[in-house]
Amino acid sequence: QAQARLHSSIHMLTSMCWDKCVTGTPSTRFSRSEEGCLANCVDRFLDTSLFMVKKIEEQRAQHGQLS
Amino acid sequence: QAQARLHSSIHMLTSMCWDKCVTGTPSTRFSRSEEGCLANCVDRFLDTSLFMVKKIEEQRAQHGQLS
Amino acid sequence: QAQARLHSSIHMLTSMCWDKCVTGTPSTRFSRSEEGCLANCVDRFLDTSLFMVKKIEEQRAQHGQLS
Amino acid sequence: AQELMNKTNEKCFAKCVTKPSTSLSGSEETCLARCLDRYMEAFNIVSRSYISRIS
Amino acid sequence: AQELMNKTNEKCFAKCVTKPSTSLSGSEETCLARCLDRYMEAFNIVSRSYISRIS
Amino acid sequence: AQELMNKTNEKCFAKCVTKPSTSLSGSEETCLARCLDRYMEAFNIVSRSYISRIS
Repeated sequence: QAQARLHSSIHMLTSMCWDKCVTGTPSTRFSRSEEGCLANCVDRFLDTSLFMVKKIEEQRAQHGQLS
Repeated sequence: QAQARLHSSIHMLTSMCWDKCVTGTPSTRFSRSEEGCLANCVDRFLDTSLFMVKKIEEQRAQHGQLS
Repeated sequence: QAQARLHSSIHMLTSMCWDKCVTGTPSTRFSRSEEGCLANCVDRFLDTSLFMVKKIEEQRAQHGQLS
Repeated sequence: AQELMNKTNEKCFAKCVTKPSTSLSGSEETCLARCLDRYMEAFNIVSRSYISRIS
Repeated sequence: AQELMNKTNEKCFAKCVTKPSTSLSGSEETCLARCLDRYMEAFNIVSRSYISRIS
Repeated sequence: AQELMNKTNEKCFAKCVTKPSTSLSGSEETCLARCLDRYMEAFNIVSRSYISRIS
């Protein structure tokens, strides 16, 4: 079941990063900018998730102080 | 279960109305036009559903008369 | 269950072919190019699936020869 | 039939109601009525093609 | 709450991180922080409208 | 593997067959063959990044 969740995450990320990074007609190899974008896409998406959690916890802490 | 359906509808509507109404880079507050669009989006979507049902019933009634 | 899979495929194909072929504001009838696009969309999608399978089998056969 | 209605509402709202305001305008309703007919027609074209291909 | 976070991450990453590079830039983080607040606000507006309409 | 093929077909049909006509043209087939290779490559890049990050 953890295996199924892992596969489903990889499919979702491949689909999302493909749409974001591969904008031209497919060629015999990725352009340098497509390759860089793909290589960084997963890490920045995971950074985004962590950043969002941190922001929400900051807001909760602030609200806690005010009450 | 009704609770789950309610939540799923709200998530679907938020996602759809976000894509339709929030077109620029996020700012510290919604622009007046974004806010108006969001406020009306759910009601017009529900109006659309009712309008479609009415049209289908009209067509059925017409076909009934012709046969 | 086969019935459910058939329906789900038809809904997926209708949605995909609609987005690809019907680009303007809906009129009282499809334009000639919209109609041609819709009529061919399902067959070319199924051709695409077959073409992809053939390519993958060719690549497997080549890798088999090399090893 | 429920899934067809859901898809039709979603596609036609996307196409016809681009800036939701305080009520549906006449031109939005005209667009929605035509869109409903065209989506049903597209569904029929796709169904026929798919069934004749896989038979 | 999990689904709301997943949707927020997906929408805000799509809007704010258009060319993923070797780290999140300051302007990407500013965009993400604002996007988080706006998506939550949109969720609240939509929830209120929907619940008042179906009640 | 089935889900990977479904996604590849969907993405490559979207990219390579923009105006479906009475048969796949030579240039559409070239595009599809390259797209298949690139999507598999993207899948491998994403899998490596994701697995190394969560390990």
